[in-house]
Amino acid sequence: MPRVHLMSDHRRFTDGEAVVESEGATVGAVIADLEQRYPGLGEALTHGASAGVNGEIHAEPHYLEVDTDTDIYFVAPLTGG
Amino acid sequence: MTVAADPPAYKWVGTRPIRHDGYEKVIGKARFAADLDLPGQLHAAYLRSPHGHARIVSIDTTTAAGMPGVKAVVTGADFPDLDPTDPNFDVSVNVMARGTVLYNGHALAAVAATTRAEAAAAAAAIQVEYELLPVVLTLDESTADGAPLVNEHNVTKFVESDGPSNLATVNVLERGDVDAAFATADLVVEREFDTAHVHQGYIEPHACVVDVGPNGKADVWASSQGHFMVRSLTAATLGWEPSRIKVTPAEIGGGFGGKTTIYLEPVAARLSEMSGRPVKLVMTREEVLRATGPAPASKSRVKIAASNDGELTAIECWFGYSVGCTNDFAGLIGAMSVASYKFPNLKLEAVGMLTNTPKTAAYRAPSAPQAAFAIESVIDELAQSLDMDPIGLRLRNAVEEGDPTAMGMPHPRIGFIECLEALRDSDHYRSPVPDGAARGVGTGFWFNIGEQSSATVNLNEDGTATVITGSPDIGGSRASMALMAAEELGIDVYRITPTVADTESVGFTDVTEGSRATFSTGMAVVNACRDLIEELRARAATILGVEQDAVTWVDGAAVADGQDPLPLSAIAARAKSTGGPLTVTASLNAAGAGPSFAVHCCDLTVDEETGQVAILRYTAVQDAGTAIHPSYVEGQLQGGTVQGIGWALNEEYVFDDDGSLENASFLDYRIPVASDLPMIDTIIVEVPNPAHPYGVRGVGETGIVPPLATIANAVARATSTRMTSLPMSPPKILAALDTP
Amino acid sequence: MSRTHVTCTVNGDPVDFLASDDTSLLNALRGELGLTGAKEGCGTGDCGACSVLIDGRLNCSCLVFAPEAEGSDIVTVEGIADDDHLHPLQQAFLEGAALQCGICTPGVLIAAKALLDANPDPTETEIRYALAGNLCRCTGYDKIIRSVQEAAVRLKGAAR
Amino acid sequence: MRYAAPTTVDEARSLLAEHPGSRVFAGATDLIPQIRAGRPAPPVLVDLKRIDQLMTVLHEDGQWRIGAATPTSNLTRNRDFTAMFPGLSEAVGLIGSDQIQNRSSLGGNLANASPAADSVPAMIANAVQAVIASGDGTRTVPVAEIATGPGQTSLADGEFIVEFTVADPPSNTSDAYLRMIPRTEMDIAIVGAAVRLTVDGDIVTDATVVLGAVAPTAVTVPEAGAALVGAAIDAGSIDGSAMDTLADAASAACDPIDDKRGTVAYRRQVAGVMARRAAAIAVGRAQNGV
Repeated sequence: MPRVHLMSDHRRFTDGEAVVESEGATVGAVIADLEQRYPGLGEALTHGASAGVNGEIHAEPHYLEVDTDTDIYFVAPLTGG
Repeated sequence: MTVAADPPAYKWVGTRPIRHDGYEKVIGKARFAADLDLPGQLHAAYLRSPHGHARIVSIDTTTAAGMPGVKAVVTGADFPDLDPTDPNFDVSVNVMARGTVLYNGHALAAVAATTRAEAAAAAAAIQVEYELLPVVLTLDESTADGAPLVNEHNVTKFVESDGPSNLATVNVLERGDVDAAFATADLVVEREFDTAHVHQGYIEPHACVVDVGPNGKADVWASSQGHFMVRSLTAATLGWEPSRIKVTPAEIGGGFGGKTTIYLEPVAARLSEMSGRPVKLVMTREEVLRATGPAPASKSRVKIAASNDGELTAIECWFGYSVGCTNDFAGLIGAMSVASYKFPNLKLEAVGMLTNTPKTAAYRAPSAPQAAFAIESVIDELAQSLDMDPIGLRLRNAVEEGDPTAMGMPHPRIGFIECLEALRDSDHYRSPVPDGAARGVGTGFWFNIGEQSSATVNLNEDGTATVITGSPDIGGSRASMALMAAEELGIDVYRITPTVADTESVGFTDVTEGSRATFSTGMAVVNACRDLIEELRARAATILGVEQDAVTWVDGAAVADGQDPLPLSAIAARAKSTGGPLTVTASLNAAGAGPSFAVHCCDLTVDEETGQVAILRYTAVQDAGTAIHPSYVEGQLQGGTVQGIGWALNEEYVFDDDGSLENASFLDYRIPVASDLPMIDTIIVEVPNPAHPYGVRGVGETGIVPPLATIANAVARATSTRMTSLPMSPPKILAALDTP
Repeated sequence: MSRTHVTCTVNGDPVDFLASDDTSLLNALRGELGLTGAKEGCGTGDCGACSVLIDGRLNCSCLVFAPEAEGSDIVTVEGIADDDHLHPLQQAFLEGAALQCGICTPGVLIAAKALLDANPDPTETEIRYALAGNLCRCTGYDKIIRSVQEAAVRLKGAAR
Repeated sequence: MRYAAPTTVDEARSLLAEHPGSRVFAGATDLIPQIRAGRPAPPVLVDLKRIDQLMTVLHEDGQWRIGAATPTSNLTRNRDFTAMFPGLSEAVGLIGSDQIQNRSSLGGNLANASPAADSVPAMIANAVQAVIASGDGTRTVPVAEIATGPGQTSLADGEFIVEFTVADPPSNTSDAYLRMIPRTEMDIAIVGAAVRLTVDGDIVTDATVVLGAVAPTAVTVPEAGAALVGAAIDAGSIDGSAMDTLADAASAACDPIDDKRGTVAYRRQVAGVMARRAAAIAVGRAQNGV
């Protein structure tokens, strides 16, 4: 199962857990799964989070495919100057 | 100088041709937004708030509307009110105040007239009744118990909140157990720091010309870092569909992050719509300083633990940023990511607080310089306490590929260690510190970003190629696009014309920000060129009478066994007979931006009787991945460095009690002048980014991150006094030296 | 607002224009004469982007009232190249990557020309002080200074 | 607003008399920013640069006559003037960039009455006199009597400065001007210090110390000058205790403000530093006949 690494800001939904396992073949599916188990988390991850997958940060990762041993790091959105 | 472990054999990439847009710029013909005049054009001017925070009780434009030459007047009532949850809400209210002015300088009306002087006179004649509200200027005022509300529409992001507050954003990152680590540490250093608001300081004031035709479509010529951004934000502010607007990018006279948003275009558009005439709107320098930019002021606390042999074991930081009057500053995560060492225990917290000061904007690596100033100062103090070489301490702890970032995910291939080693081995670092001077070292990190880019490559009938992108060129990116295209196609770089096209002539492209243009747009160019080569091989196969698989592309020509090479120009000349125009477009949403590290070193003297700092020698080392055009890579390093020097030494916003900016001019907002500086030596380290076809990381932002601490660290060693407050202006240094 | 008829020479050409008495020479050059090479970065003489030569002397054209130009000989960035050849400063700036955004470049070129006209062999320090009135925010000045040095060498070579 | 360029002093006088509230200008380096910042525009802008007398620098009969509208770069480029008044030349050479110095003038720098005007302390230290067009004639007053406060002068309506006169300095006399600014160029002085002194062998026999930017107007500090008179010079350096007294007197004479450019404490402390350093330069020049 993909492992989801949460920022501290999002751990309030998981009772403080920093890493949770999840189901899903895409980041969007993972988020939907998390919303079921941790109400509010899916919404928080959909708006205002980017996802780091395989060393690359994706600003809009919804359809990004993941497999069972993928680590997904949800982070605050990045910007630049 | 360039340090590369294994220099790749490129023909064009890494060379230094004269930039394609340079000629127009040295003869004075390059067209910036303020250089354009349209027939029948009006000039516009703003009325801006003289108060730091006030309710607008009434605005009476009657007198102004009747003044000589006046053709149109707009106020907030002429723009739709967006829902406060709309992502463009903050931009919209900054463009034109609705109901409340949130800072001194906030626009609340504008006038279009036959001349600029008439417009300004009429704007000044608009009568406004204000109900003054409490002004919150500093982070401390904003966080104080019972602090007045800066912006009634602010809803805190990322944490649960119960109604409006001054808290904009909270980000927290943690791993391990910092408390336990501090409890058992050999050595702990903790310091508090603060920095002032600073401005990006581009020399070109914001400018645009907008012509709304009778069909309701708007032609916009604007100076910005992204004309598709101008289109979407202008449309959102006007309540229009973006496709009603065509934005043509003018040459841009510097941005540094400050032109990643809009101020003028919806105002000029509405005035043009109302008057039926083109409207030109150009800010004065005073307006630029009062009402655009700046970068946030900050306060921070940094505590780091180390073992006696120099292992960094824990870091705990709090960073506070005053993000201005609205809550759309998205840079705070950057603040917390500059802790580029293998801390097993880490707790980083960053908060954004609202203040009645101008809405902030990105400035190169937004939020990172303030944080690096604090962290790298403490690291330096640890090195002093441990009697370790400052580079040695950093090398002992520097992150490398696979180590976790502050956010947890592992670093990809990065070049921090290579940068540290390059400085350690440099002539500068190996030379003795001059008598009476002191040396400081500091480092910086920035993610860089990817985002969306498009490119079209048209092969012309004469065998030249036009490379069309949507990335405004701020610092030489057109030359980089041409170099990558020349490398791919195998033709002379001067046979390529790189251009930046309007929003109707090239695919959507995100803003030139995040050091992304050469990375992402460059990748789109490379992809387009590779598609073009496929097409050229097919055409060559037709001409040569062979299968496409039998044709390879070698050094600008199609090659098939037993036949003379068929050069690109020959294929181009036969485009019509082989299938028609040779044109290819590529678009992408780039991931895999390569993080970039920089290591700086500075020798300086401090006049202990006046507090004045003189910089004698400066070296900036940075990992570029691959330097496509080394001269412009050096230029980015040098420019970022000098902006950082200004930030460190003399730049600051000085507000009076009502939030009026007292130094809204280049006389008193003191950016460095040529005589303040030595040459800025550069060392380009090349650790290629595996996610880019030429290994590009992007170089625009990281260079501004290290100088603040680099200079503070040198000052600390020169005077035995650690400066924790920026700018380190002469009065502040002298006061610190006199404080026992 | 009174207006004044001004007759002067710009880049070798006799010109005349009508200018509001309160307008700057910079506005007149850009607006009346269409010479938009000189830029307004500040309007208060603090950035040098509007630099021009008036009777051979370096000036901020934003700090000159347009009517003051009567009878004067003005050179702008548009006028420093020969018909076929860039001025050695322009060529050195291109080769030395001394410009990034390019907004300060016209003023810097004019100030550098004023320097080299008066002092063909300036030291680095003299160049830095001569250009202290020209703000550049992109380059950190390094490549500008080097390009002025290079142009000075070439001009001396050409003069021999 | 109307622009006028008279060619005689009398013509300028008439314009000012006929159009009350009008302004004379030379370089306009302060006037234009003031108008941009919203200062009321005068009815007539009287450009003084077409009047020959105001654009002339003459050295005759042991004195210099400097036209009030002459660009300061004409002074810094004048080798004879710079040799005789190196400190005054230094001071005018600090008024802004090269661009500004091709416009700025002694008359404008003085009449604008900025407490931080660089040329003013150096003019006062050298006892420069201002010749003022007044009524139908002229009156001559010491430069020190022109500025009365920030932006305020003793010039009556319709009066303007025509030229400055300054006598050649006695032998073994020289001057120096130093200022403190945060950058190296393009700033307004936080502190300025002019010192003129005369030496006789290894003794200072006369000294004048004038400070700028530390009070509403430039201030002469007699106690600072007195501290140097009689001081011994050893290997080119003035006796340290005399220099300490000088510095203390300079600091004590300050009546500065806190503003965006500097603090009271900073100005006071650095005034002593600048005065001491300027004196050290001036004594070297006086001894070496520079």
